[in-house]
This record gives sequence, C-alpha cells and structure tokens, in this order.
Amino acid sequence: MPKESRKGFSRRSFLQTTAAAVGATAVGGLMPASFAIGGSSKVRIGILLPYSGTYAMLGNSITDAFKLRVQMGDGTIAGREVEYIPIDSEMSVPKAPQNTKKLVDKEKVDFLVGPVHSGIAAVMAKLVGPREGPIMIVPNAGSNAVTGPLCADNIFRTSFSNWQPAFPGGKVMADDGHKTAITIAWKYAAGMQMMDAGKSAFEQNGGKVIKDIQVPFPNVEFQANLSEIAALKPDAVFAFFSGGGAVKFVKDYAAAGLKDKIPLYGPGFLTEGVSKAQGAAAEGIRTTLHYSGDLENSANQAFRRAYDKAYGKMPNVFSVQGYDAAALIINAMTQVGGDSGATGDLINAMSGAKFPDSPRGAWHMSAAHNPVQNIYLREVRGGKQKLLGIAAKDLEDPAKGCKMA
Amino acid sequence: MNTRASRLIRYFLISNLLLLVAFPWVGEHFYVGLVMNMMIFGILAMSLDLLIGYTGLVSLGHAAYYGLAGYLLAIISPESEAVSIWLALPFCILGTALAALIIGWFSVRTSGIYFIMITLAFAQMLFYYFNENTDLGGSDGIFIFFKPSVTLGSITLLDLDNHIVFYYFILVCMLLVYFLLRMLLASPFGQVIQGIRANENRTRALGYPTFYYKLVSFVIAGSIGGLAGFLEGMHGGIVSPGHLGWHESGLILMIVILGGMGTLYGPIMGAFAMIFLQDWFQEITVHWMLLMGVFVIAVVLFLPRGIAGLIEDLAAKLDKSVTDSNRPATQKNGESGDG
Amino acid sequence: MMTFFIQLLNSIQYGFLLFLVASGLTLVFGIMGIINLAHGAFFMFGAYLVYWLTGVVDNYFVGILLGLPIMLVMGYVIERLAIARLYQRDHLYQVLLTYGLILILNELQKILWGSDFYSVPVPAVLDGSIALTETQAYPVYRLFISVVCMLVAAGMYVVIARTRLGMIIRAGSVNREMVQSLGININRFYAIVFSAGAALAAFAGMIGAPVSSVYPGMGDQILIISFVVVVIGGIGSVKGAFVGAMIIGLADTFGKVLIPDFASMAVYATMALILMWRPQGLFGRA
Amino acid sequence: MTAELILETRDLTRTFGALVAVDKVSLQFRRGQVHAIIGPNGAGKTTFINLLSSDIDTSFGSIHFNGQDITDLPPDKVSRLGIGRSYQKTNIFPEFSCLQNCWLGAQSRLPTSMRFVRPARLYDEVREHADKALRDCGLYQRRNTVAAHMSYGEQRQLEIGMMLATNPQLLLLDEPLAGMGQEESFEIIELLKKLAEDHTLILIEHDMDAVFSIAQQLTVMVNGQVLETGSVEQIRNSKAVHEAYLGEDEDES
Repeated sequence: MPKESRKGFSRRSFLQTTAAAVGATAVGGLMPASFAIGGSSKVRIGILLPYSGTYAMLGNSITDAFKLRVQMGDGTIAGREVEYIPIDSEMSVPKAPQNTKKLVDKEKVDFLVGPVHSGIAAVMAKLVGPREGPIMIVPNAGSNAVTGPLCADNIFRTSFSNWQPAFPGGKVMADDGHKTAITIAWKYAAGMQMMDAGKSAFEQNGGKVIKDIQVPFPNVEFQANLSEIAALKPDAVFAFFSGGGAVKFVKDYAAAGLKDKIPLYGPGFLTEGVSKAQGAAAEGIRTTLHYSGDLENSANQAFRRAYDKAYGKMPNVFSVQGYDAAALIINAMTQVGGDSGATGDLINAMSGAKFPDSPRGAWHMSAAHNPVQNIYLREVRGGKQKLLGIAAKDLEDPAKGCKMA
Repeated sequence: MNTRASRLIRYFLISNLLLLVAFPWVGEHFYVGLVMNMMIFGILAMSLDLLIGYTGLVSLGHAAYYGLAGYLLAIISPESEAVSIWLALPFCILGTALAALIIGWFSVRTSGIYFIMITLAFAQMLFYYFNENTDLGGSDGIFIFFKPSVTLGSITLLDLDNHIVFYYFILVCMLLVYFLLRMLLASPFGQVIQGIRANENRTRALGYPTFYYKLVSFVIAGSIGGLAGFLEGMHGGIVSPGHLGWHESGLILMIVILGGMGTLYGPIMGAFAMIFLQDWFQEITVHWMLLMGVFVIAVVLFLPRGIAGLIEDLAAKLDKSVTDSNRPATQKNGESGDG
Repeated sequence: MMTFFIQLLNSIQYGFLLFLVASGLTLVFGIMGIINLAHGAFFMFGAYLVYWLTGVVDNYFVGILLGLPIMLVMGYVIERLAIARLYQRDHLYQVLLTYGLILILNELQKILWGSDFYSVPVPAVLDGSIALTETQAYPVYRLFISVVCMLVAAGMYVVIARTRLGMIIRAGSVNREMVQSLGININRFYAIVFSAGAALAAFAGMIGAPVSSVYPGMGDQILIISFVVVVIGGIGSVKGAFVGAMIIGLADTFGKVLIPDFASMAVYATMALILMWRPQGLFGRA
Repeated sequence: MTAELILETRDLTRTFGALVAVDKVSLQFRRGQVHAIIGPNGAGKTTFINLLSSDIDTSFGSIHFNGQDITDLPPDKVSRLGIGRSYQKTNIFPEFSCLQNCWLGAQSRLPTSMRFVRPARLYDEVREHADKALRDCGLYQRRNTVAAHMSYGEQRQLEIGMMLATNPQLLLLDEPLAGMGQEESFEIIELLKKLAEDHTLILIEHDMDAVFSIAQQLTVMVNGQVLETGSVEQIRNSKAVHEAYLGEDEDES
C-alpha cells in the first residue's frame, strides 16, 4: 500500500463498523430498502464513465464491450431486458458525489458500473459501500485502495489493481538481465502505485532503480526527462503513461534515439489501445498486462470477431474489462433467477465467481473482490501486441488493508 | 428602473425563496441534494460577484478558496469522529481569509487580464500543491467522513446528517451571505468598492487608498468562497485537486456572467440554471456539451445582462403594461435601484 | 556540460512551439481586445484536420496546405456570426462566448473523429535524427519545428514592422479610432485578424501533431500555458510572446530537472514573480 | 505678496523617456490667491498638475504643501491633506447619480471608510457635505440623475462638485472650461469666482479672458519650463511672454 492514500482511506474500517448507521440515517426513510424485483421490469445498469475529454476512449470501449457481452447472450440479463443509464463522469472528482447519487438515488439502478478515475472510485465506494445499495462493478480504476482499505461486500472489480500489471513487469525487466533502471510516470495515484510495484519487483530480483522520475500530470512535454535518462544511461526504463501521454512518450522516446539503446518496459497501458498511433516507435516495447489481443482461446477469438463486426475496430484491454463486468452481472443474475433485489445472494454469487473462458483467459474473484488473473508478457511487433508468454500466473493482489481478504 | 419594477422583482425573489423553503418536502431525494449543490454554488457565485460585479476585479482563481476550505476541513476533522463546527468553521474561514490576504496582496496591484492571469497562477500553484501532496490524497483527493457537529455543551443543536436539516442549514447560510453582502454594499465600504469598479483612478484621487479597499474586498470574497467550500466539503464528503482547478474557477465565472453580474441574486440564479442544465442536458443526449455550448452562446448574444437582466426587463415590461392599463399617467421615476 | 547544453536545446525548442501557439493569441488580443478561450480548441482542430487530411491525400505537407484554408474560413465565419456582435461589450462576454465555443468545438471533434487517439507520421524526408551523445539523438523533425517557428516569428516581425498591414496592426492595438480614420474597414480587418489567429493556432497544432499525438482535450492544456506565455510577455506584444515562450520553455525544462518536486508549480511561480515585478508583463504597455 | 505660502515646488521635473515634460519648475503659490498657469499645448501644464496631485510620479525635485514635503505621497494621501483636483478630460463615475458622485467625495473625509455595517446613507455629515457640494456646483436639482445621462457642461460642473465635496483648501483645476459653450463657460467662471473667495486655486486655462478675469497670479510655461511668473499686470506687460506666447495665441484662436 503506497503511502499516498493512507490518511484518506484508513478511517474506512471505522466507517464500516460504526458509520453504516450514519449513512443510513442520512438518507432517512427516503430510500427503498430493496430494489425492483420481478421478471417484467428492466434491469437498470448505471454507468459512470468518461465520455468526453482525453479519457473518452476508455469510457466508450468499456461501454461498447459491456453492451456487446449482453448482446452476445440473448440480449437480456437473466431474461430481463436491460436499460442503460450512462453519465459522463468528465473525470471530475467534484462532480462525482452528485453523479453517483443521481444513479443511486434518482435512477435507482440495480448495478453501478464505473469509473476510470480512482478518485471517483473512492467517492462511489464511499457512497455505495456502507449501505444496502446497488452492487458496484469497477471496470477500470486500478487504485489499490478500491480492493484494499476501501473494499466492501458490494464492490467488485473486473479490471486490475495497479499493483497487478506492474509487479510482474519489474520482474521481467530483471529476468531480462537488466541491473539498473529508471522509472518514469505521471505524478498521480495510478502512476505512483504502478511505479512502486514495478520498482519493488525489480529490486527484489536484484535490480536497482537509480532514479524515480515523476512528471507533473498531465504534462506531455517529456524532452527534459528524456535527456536526463540519456545522461544517466540505465540498463532499462520502466514507464507508465496512458492515452495521449503514452503515445507521445513512446514516440518521443524513440525519436530521442533511446529506444534501441535503453529498452523500454512498463505496464501494458503504455502500448494498449494506442500502438497504432505510436507506429514504429512502439516496436519492441515489452509490457505486462492482464490481456493480450492475440490470446488464442476461443472466447477471445469470438469476442474480437463480434467486436469488430459491431464497432468496426478491434477491442482493447478496456473493452475486455467492460465485457467481464457484464459477464459478472449476467452470471450472478442467472444464479439468482434474475432477482436483482436479492442483494445478498448476488454478492455471494459474484464473490465466488469463476470465469474459465473470459477473453483474457481464466480468472476468478479474490476474497477482496479483485480478479485473480494471468499477467501476460507482450511485445509490440508489426504494430500489434505479440504474446510472449505468461509473466505471472493467477496473480492475486495482496489487498493490503482489506478486511475481507 | 423604477421602484414598482424593483418591487415586482422583490416579490419574484421572495416567491422563489418560498419555493426553496418548501422544496425538501415535495422534491425527490436526489433533487433535494442537487439543490443543495446549487445553493452552495450560489454562495460561491455571490462571493465572486462581489469581486467582479462590484469591485471590478475578475478573478479566474476563485475556486482556490473553495477547494482550500475543503482541504482545511479535511485536515481539522479527526480520524473517527465529528469535529465541532465551532472549531471547524472559524478554522476554515480564517484559513481561506489568510490565503486570500496573501494572494490578494500580490494580485490586486495588477488589473484587467493581468489580474485574471495572476489569480489563475496562484490557484494553479495551489492545485499542483494538493495534486502532488500524497499526505492529502494526491490527485484522488481526501474524504471528509463526518459532517461537523453543531452542539452546545452536550446538546445537539442541529443534526446536519439529517438531509433536510442540512438543506435548511445551507439555505440559511445562503441567505445570510446574501444579506451580509447587501449590508456591505450599502455601507461606506461598499460605496468605495463600487467607485473603484466604476473608475479606480478617480476613486484614488478622491482620497481613498484603493489598494486596501480592493484587498479587503478580495479577502471577504475569498472567505465567503471558503464558506462555500466548507459546505461542499460537508455535502460531497470529499475534496480533491479538481475542486481548485481552473475548470471549477471558470465554471463559477460563467455562472456569475450568466446570472448577471453586479446583482447578487443573479449569480444565485445563474448557479441554479447552470447546474440544472448540466444535469438535464446530460439526460437528453450524449452530445450534451453541444447543447451547453449553444446555450452559453445564446445567452451572450441574446441576454446581454444575464438572467438578472432578463428578469429586470420582464419586470419593467410587466410594470409598464399594468400601469398603462390601470392608470392614465405613468408612474414617476423614483430613486433608482433596489437598496 | 553536455547535458546542460541539451537541456538548453530542449528549452528553446519547447519555447519555439509555445511561441507558435501563443503568437496567434496575443495578436488577437492585442489588436481586437478579445480574450479567446477557444484558441486551444483551434489548436486541437488543426491537429485533427492534418491527421484527417494526411490520411486522405497521403502527404503531410499537402494536408497542412489543405487544412489552413479550412481554419481561415472557420475563423472568419465564427468572427462574423458571433464575435462581431460583441465588440461594444465587456471583455467578460467574449470570455463566456469563447467558452461556449470550446464546448461546441470539443463536441464537434467527438462527432467527427471519435474519441480514439491518433497520430500523424513524421514525413519521410524529416524522419531521422542527429546523434548528440552516444545515447541521445535529436530528432530532425524537432529541429524542423524550430526552424518553422523561427520563420513564422521572422515573418510576423517583418509584417508588423515593415508593411502597411503591420502599421495598421500597430496602430490598431493603440488606438482604434485612428485605424478607422485611415479609411480602413475595421470590421473586415477584425475578421481577417481573427481568422488569421485561428489559423495560427491550428498551424501550431498541425506542426506539432507528428511529435505529440492527436487526442480529445489536447487543446485545454495548451490553452492555459499559452495564456501564461502571453501574459508574461505583455498582452498584444508579439515580441513579448517570443520572450515569454522562451522563459516558460526554460522554466518548464529546468524545473523538471532541478526541482522535480515542484516542477509543476515552476511555470506558474515564474509567472507570478514576473507579474509582481512588472504587473503589465515584460513588454506590455502600462 | 505677503500672504502665506500654501504650496511650493522646487526644481520639479518629470521626464518621459527622453522627453522632459516638466523641467525644473520652481514656483510658489500663496493662500487665498488664484494662480493661473498658461502656455501653449504641450507646455507641460497638465503634467505639472498631475505631479502636484501625485497622479504621476516625480522624476526629480520636490513639492511642499503647508510646509510638508508631499513629493512621494500617493494621490489618496495628497487628497486627504486638502488638495482637490478636477480633470481636463471629464473624469467622473458615469453610472452613478450626481449625489453618489459627490457622496464618494464627501465620504472620503471620514477618518476611514473601512466601515462595513451601518448603511452609508445614515451618515448625516457625509450627506450634508455632498449636498453642499451639489448646491455649490449648481446641480442640486439634478442630484438623482445618472451622470452619464447629463449634458457635457453639467458633467463638467459635477467634476468640480466632486472635488468640492472633499472639502479641499487648494483646488487644482485643469481646464475647467474645456469644450464648453459661451453660456456654460460663463456659469463656470462665476462658480470659480465664488470658490476663489474662500479657496486657493491653481488653474490651467486657455481662455485668456477668463484667466484675466479671475487670476491674480500668472505663470507662463513653455516647453516644460517657466517662462515668466508674476502678477497679471507683470505678465501682460512682459515682452518675452508676448513674443513667445500671447502673440502666437492670438493668431491661433
């Protein structure tokens, strides 16, 4: 558990035991204790994801794949029709309480899917967690805290914890024979958690991180940092950026002539969904992630075909996370016969959920409600992710601070 | 504007207030919460109106005080229990007042767009300070788990965890701020800052050290912004760097212009309109920003004095038509404005 | 020593790019008195246009040549339809209007090009690099950007200092009535200036696209930093924008290297210090 | 010549870049007199007044008011010492009523206006001063009219009214007749004569008839320097002044 969120979230345990009552009082008698039951009404899926701004691609990928998973079944969730209520999160923490309350209190959704931003995840978890609310499925935000100190009965994640894709990356880097490395990431929660994980794995395996560069978020002017890297000449560089920042970093890295001299590693987001935009600059970058496009299992092949057919492009890891969010819900709802009001049974069904045939391969839910999943080693070749092997099999997040784990 | 038209506006405002008072008993739970947001932004917008509409200082860093107060509340709130409001409120407001004093000391020397930019610069520095301060939650922000308690001795005066009590608490704060600002504007101090807005050089030549008057106005506006941030910290339960970002500062500025600057009640209405439309447009279409953009441009082009200007025009028209039909002679102009 | 030299090169190169974006902003403000928040959105539109057009015609430079007229027309139309109605009004309404424009342009971008990240390949002729040290090379394209920016700076200098248009520009930023008394149609003149400003912003987006990438929201960040540049230099002063851009280039680069913990504040602290010392910016009129 | 000194400048100088707008001006102004400053355009008269009121900073030299060095005081302090001024270019609060305009002037004589609670309109002493100023400048009937809606001449009157409201000992008047018609000018001249009864006036004016009818002392400035200073009679008879200025002026106007 990195130190940055300790103060913010450590009060959580107290909250769970004592303040549940407070939360319940706060909403008074205005909230119905249970939700619409029955085969006739629609299942209401509230989605809080970014649809505007830099991260809109993530929101769209997740939402598209979620809907696709429902369609790949019979278009229903356990026989009930589905109604989607999406809200643009705008990646704004200040708006998060209101947006969450809208989905929970006004729209009375059965399931709450979101978000991308870990700060928003914390808000949602806080509002949803302590009470008999809808079940929350996190299809991206990797903050360790969500399934760490903030973990709760009704919060599940179908994506990853920041620790998961980063930790094996550090080991891979050491296994490739590198002795010294520089870590570089944006100075925000996800970046710092991933760098911590990668660094600790690298150093556990005999490497040494000689410098830890933190770039102000969301600054994309990397030249100064690249010159530092060039001057320090580490054996390897471990980087986390995503989206536009990932494109720019990888291209700048190559343009500065560093690519062929100092190999680049990182959590898979460095090249995921953006390798086309990165072009030749991404060739040869090794990353670790819980998905690879060329996984040969039949579920993945079917998913990719269907996604291409529906949206005219190939899915990425975010899509897979959205796909599995839907799968988690469908699976549990089927087990309880479509009764979305049976929260306790739904939670039981989700807690023990096993997915032998996800596009990402087999995974199951940990006690802290985070996927236990393979982390794959991939390399960009010919503009595509090439699967090199499994970097860590059935990797489980340590879930530090979670009472359920 | 004549007194009858301004009386009409007063009736209109009072009837709106009555609606606000009644709302928690009829409104949906979610919308009651949304109205709380609107009122908090109303307070924030009024405080900025003191600067823009009355002192002539356009700040693009006003969210700094809003966010800062939230952080102060998070800092002073103990780990596992509610902090007393008698401690928390003065702490937050004095803290933001101090910040406004320091920032204002350097900022109010400049004017025009330079003032806009230097306030932005200070707010951005605060933004990055909190964004990178991992002890305070970094980019994710930090929770405020418990609303401060309002107790006297061992007696609980107000249970702010009660949705409805908290609603009225915010409403009373908003009204207090409104009347406090009205009082300020009517006082000798208020006369001077309005003079500064109209013609700063002349005001100085008349014998006022305008720097100090602007500074005091800046500090008062910052403190009231801090009150809004304090309330939002209680309401939202979280404060994040996003609360002090330039997007938030820009939003407040838009609210003030949209509502009609230099009217105090206009910015409140601007806050209600802006937040309501954001909520509503999102329900209509995924391309809600397009609607918002068109709306904003339409306001600029067709409502030059904002919502308050529209209300004033309507009141004047209504007054005229009533007068024309009921009385042969139009009423004589009395003293202008609504004290 | 070599590292210092390279960082200096980085600063200057970044400064050039900032100047290119900021020059249009300062021109529009200095001449028309318009605070154009949509400048960043124009920058983004330029990047998307060159991405799209390069895809269509398969040539980056032709893409730029085709894109610029589109931006000129867009700027002209926006000025005629909306901005032109606001000259008599307070600056704040221009701020609000251009804020509305940002929302619309962002949404248009989403509708036209979606929310994916794109990139524009560096044109083959410029796709190489020069070795500076054994590990670091400097991409030719970045040097090309610097050269282009220098040409633009020089071109603007010549236009402003030596031509009749420049004379009008200089006169107009001091005294509007004077321009009118010279028998110039001020409305048409403003429309031209505004569309030129839009095209300059877009040009910066186009030139920068191959080294950055093209993504939603890319205009927001550049907007704030350009305003910082313009204000440091003194609003309306092209020379000031140039100096301001260099200062910010230096502050940003060396801030990251020397004080990494406060790097993000370095730029704003620099601006605050300069404004405390000279409230009207380095080359601004008091 | 025996009246006591109210204001004195010593080598007062102001430069704008290479231009010396006011060049080593040393003048003495005596209490109770009307002292007019004349000279061609660009002679530095307005700059001189701006220096006296501290609207601009002095480059060199000093200003003494009632024996006190006021050279480096800010304009608000200068005003509070009892020096009031009006501007050549109308400088009022256009969106305020006449009363509000004068009110701000009168209120500035409170020990401080950092008073936040009691409504300003309840300050009777301020109201009295403002009303008196309105009466003196002849705008009492127009007290509730918004300044921007008045005629140019009335705005010039208001300009003087605002100055009077600050209850000054010394009035600095920068072309009070600028741009006025004959009738309006006449009214202002009458007003100035009345003011001269119990104030000291320093007056810049181009209208020579007006100047000769009001002033006792005259200073002629040319190119930022004092060409000649003395009583009206002395100046009338000065050959240098005739050559350098008065003769030209007659040609011009």
